[in-house]
Amino acid sequence: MDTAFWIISAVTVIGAVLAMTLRNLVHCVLALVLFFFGIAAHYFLLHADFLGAVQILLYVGAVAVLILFAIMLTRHVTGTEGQREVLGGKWWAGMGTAVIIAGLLWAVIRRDQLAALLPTGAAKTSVAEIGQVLVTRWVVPFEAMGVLLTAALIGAVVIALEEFIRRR
Amino acid sequence: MNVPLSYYLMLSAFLFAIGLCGALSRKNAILVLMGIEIMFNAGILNLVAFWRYKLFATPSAQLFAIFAIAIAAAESAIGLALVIAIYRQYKSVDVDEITSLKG
Amino acid sequence: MNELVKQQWLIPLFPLVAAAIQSLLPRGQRKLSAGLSITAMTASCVLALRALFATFGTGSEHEVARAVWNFTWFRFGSTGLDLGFVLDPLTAGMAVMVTFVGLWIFVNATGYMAEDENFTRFFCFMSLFAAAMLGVVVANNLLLFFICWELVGLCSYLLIGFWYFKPSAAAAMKKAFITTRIGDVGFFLGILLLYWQTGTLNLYDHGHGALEQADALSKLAGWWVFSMAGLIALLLFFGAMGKSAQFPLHVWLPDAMEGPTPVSALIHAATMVAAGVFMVGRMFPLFTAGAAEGGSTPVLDFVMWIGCITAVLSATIAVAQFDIKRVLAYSTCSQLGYMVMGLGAGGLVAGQFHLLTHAFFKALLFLGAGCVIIGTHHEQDMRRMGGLRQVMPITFVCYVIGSLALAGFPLTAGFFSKDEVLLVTYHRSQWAWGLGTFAAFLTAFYMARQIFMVFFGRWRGGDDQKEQEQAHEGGHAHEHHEPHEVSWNMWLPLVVLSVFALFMGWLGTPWVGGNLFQRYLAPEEIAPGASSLVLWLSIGVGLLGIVLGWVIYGRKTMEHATEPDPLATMLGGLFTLLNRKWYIDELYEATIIRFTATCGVFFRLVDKLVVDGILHAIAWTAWALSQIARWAGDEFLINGGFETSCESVRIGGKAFAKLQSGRVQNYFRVLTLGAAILLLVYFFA
Amino acid sequence: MYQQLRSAFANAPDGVLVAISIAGPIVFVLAVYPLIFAYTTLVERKALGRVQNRYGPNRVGRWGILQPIADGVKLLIKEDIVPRNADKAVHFLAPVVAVIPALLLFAVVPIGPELVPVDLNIGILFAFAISTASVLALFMGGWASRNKFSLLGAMRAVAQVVSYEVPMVLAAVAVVMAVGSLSTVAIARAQSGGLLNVTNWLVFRPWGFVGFILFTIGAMAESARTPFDIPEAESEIIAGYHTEYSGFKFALFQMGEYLASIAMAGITVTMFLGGYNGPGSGPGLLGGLLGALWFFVKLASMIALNIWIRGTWPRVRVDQLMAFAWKVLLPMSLINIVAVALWHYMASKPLAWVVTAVWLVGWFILLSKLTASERIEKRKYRYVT
Repeated sequence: MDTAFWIISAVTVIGAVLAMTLRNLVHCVLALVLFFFGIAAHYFLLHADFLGAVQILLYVGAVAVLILFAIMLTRHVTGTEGQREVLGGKWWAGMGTAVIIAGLLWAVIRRDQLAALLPTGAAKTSVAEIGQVLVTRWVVPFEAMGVLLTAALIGAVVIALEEFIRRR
Repeated sequence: MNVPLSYYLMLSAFLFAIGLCGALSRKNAILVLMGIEIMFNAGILNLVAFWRYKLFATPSAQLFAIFAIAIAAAESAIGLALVIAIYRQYKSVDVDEITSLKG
Repeated sequence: MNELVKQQWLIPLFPLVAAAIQSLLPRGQRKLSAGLSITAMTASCVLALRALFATFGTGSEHEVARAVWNFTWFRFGSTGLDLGFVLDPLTAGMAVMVTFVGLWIFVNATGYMAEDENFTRFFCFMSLFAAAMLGVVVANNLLLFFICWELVGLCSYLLIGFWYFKPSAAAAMKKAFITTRIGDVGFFLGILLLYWQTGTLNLYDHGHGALEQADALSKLAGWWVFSMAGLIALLLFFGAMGKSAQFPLHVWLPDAMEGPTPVSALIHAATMVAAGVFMVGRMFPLFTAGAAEGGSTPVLDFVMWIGCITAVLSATIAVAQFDIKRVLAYSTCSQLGYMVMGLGAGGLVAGQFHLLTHAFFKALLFLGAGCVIIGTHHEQDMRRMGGLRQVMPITFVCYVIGSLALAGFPLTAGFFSKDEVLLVTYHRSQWAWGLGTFAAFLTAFYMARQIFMVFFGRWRGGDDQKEQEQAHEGGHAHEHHEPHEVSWNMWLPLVVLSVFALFMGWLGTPWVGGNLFQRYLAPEEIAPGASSLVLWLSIGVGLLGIVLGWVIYGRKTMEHATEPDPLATMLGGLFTLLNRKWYIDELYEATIIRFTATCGVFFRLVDKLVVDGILHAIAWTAWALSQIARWAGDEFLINGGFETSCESVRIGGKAFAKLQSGRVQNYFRVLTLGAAILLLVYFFA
Repeated sequence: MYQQLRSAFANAPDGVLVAISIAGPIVFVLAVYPLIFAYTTLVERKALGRVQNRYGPNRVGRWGILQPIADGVKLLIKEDIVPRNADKAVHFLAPVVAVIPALLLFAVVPIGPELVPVDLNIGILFAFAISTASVLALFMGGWASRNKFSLLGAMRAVAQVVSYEVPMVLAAVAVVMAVGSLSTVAIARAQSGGLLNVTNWLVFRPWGFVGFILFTIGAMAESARTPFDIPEAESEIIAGYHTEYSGFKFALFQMGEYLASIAMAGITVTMFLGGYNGPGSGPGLLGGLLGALWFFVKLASMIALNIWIRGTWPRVRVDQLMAFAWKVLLPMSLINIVAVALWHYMASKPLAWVVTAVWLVGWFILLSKLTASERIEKRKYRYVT
């Protein structure tokens, strides 16, 4: 079973690295999709089936497509950056910060005794249970989430449509 | 399935760093957003791992993940809409060129 | 009564709900929205009356009956935050006053705002205003108190700036908001200190409430001459100074005139300024804690003198104003000074009683002024009025009654309450009493001046050049400028209120059954021994003021709007000084700019330290030190370092702006570094 | 039936059992459904031929029975052309990505009592998640071939699929609410019983019927079949995203599409048409076989319905397409969910039947009034009388 973990992790990491390093934007998105699938696979591995399905449905089905649309609407269709520099100014600073963060997290995790924890028994949470708590104990956050999503939807439409509205 | 929790934490820390790296150093705004998405996912992976290793009260732990995913979705929608609007304005999505807010 | 207190929250609820509904109403729904406000107010009034009757006769000989109802709002960890409501004579009386006066103000507003296109928005704000004030009244918890308190401030902000398209109104709204906010800082600090000391924010909680621990607090050492209780009381009083416009912070109140007149009435009579005085009354145990029987405490003296200064200062200013509403505004200031002075002199009853009576006749006066303004087609300058006696008789009569009450004419409401205040003060400090009496004289004088300028003589409205031109271009503009009596829904409230302005005083006179009001509100308080000197002197100065007013303004009324005020010819420079309000605003201009300037330098130091390493930092520090030295030395003393400070603000702002490079990733990077630092802390902690 | 199968292999060693239990479903899915796909193409061509008043393929074998094989061989040996400046890798990956999700979909379709490749407790959700992934294939194909028409087709396809996903999922939500489980097996089981195992099919409830229609339309649009085949509208954009594909890659694309639509049909059957339930179906070997029979009969009828519609209906315009999705299907599906709630909370089912029916019909009429476009009056000819 460890092997499953290692394989999936390898896929996920490769997807992430490619998504962040490739020159061609569309390739980046495809790599990102790979990464999303990897994460979903991890969820399945962790017995969180529902989350895995949601992950695919939402990220692959929605977010990735959204990003693709954004690329199509903003870049030259081939999605290549041309010969232009892909790295922004002060990129070394970014890399440095990332490395520092990674090292610190690593150190913290290494030190934490919780980290040695091994899975005990099966943590099963049926969809029904999730639904239960969602509409009983967490109903207020749930509603707030609904409001947030609606607001985001309307906001996105308004922002993106601004120009057409002006044209009318 | 008997990998210790630390593996998952390490993995998500690593992914987080990768996303951060990209978000901080890439030039294209869309890629920055993608990096942020990666960071989001790394965090959510942590939550699920905690749930699996029974550090949270089940099943509420999964709800954290669900809420986080929903927020990430909203964030990406707004972010991309903004990118498109910015592109209309500047004819560019290069985060180094969009500096008209400089004091 | 213990059951009734559980329904106290209903009193603010009705206006709140009304406001909520009105905020959703379309603009056209004028009748509906006005109806909503008035209905809600009536409902709250009925509830308040029920509470009032419930409190009658429940108190014992030496203590008032008080029912409280606290519940936990939310709790984090072991400690939680409570909210609570209280029902005691103070609350009940205030609630009835606010709802009743507010009700009639609403009725009048329907007429005043009749042709405003934001009618519904206006009533939405008004209802919210009333709801917030009622919340303040029924709160038994400093947190709830503070929330409603700030809501009151917000609503006043919204309403003063209701005609925000007028730059003056916009400025006034900001001024009111910021000025009161300054006071609220003190208030908030007081709350924090209280919570820190007592661990609770409930005022009364069966022995564990904050006020019930006042004596214990007074044992603790506070700061300077103040005990801990005194210190807290002092900080809280700053809030009151802001809200009810006491001397250093009184500047916002006259500018609040920019709002529609019903708003002024509401602010000046029932809600906003009353909140401050009510707060002092509510927190009275803290103020008196540690005082000997009938004795005083440092903070009480402070309060008294602040009130005294305000009373006299603003009374003098009121003498020299021409805007009909400004005169009333400054008179409000000085009356508030009276209340605070009475409270400071240890007379809870006196202060609250004057608050109640004043609410009635000041609301009456403002509504009357509103009627005059409407009747004369939005004319506010008293010099361009006059002779309204014939054209608007009802308004005239009511207005005169209000003025008499305010001037403390014998046997009117104002007479009794003011007399009581003076009496209490007399027993505490002769000086303050003398000044108060002088203020009373001024009050009578400027009210007489106003009456004679507005209602007597000939109608001077048409004199102005501008108006003539209007008359020429607008065809029917001429008769349009003739004053006329206002509609019934505007004068009805005047009549009702004037009845109270006449007879309400009898509640609080020692002649009828030994001061019912005191026995009701605070039986434990020892009534000040009556003094014929005080009584006759206050009557005398009142009459004297009226007579003097008649001599100067009444005998020979102004003929032309342009001709100078007779008093100005008499006093000359002093008059302009008063007219310019002692130049207090200008003073603040200078000081506040200086303050911001120092802030600018400070910020520049900070961010330079952050941005360009130690080396620059040292240099800047040296420079800034030299700057500060320069102020402290010559410029601060000599020419106030005015332009240098402005200059330094500019430089500071520039340096500060460098932080904002406009590059997203820079911000992101800094963010991440912060996270890294946090991680480090976590790692090594 | 599962028990019978178990007992049949009772004396086999465990390793073999495990191997069979793993390999069996895979082999089944990989063998049966592609076959169905192959003959669907044949049937479709013949049926369309009839509709268009001509014979379909009738040369290869009797009634052209071997036509699919011939097609397969032909496409296999055909030259595979890749445009010069196409994005090679993606261009190659796209068809593969197109087929895999379609095949995965079948994993959760129960074909008989206890006969399902995988019994996921989130079956329906899994199906939707996988089906969304097919969007990427279309996009990859269209984008990689560096061809305006391909890209246009791809974008159209993506937009269409994404927007028809919503009413589809919501229509499914109605069923999930009623049954109280996401598992396809549970859903199928919930529809057994009743008169002849028929009356409990969800399609026989008002909301079930509406959901069935919504879902069918959504499925049709999602697998880009006429009348929703905007993405490959020959008249406008040559062949959409697979313009630049030839040979076996093209075949894979076709296969992906058909498999997807077949799988959607299977899920429709499972959710609304009672799955394997029918007269005589139930536990036991015979019942199981009957159930499987019923399932495939229903599947065939759904495919026939698809073909029929394709042969009959004209293609809709893009704006009509979107408007239909957002202005009609989406509100209707939301209303449908409310109907399910009503149904759930009303004790007497006949009453609930009437109430929900009234509710849905009323809303439908209202919606059609609201979203009715201006009616097109008869064209006037100026010169012809």
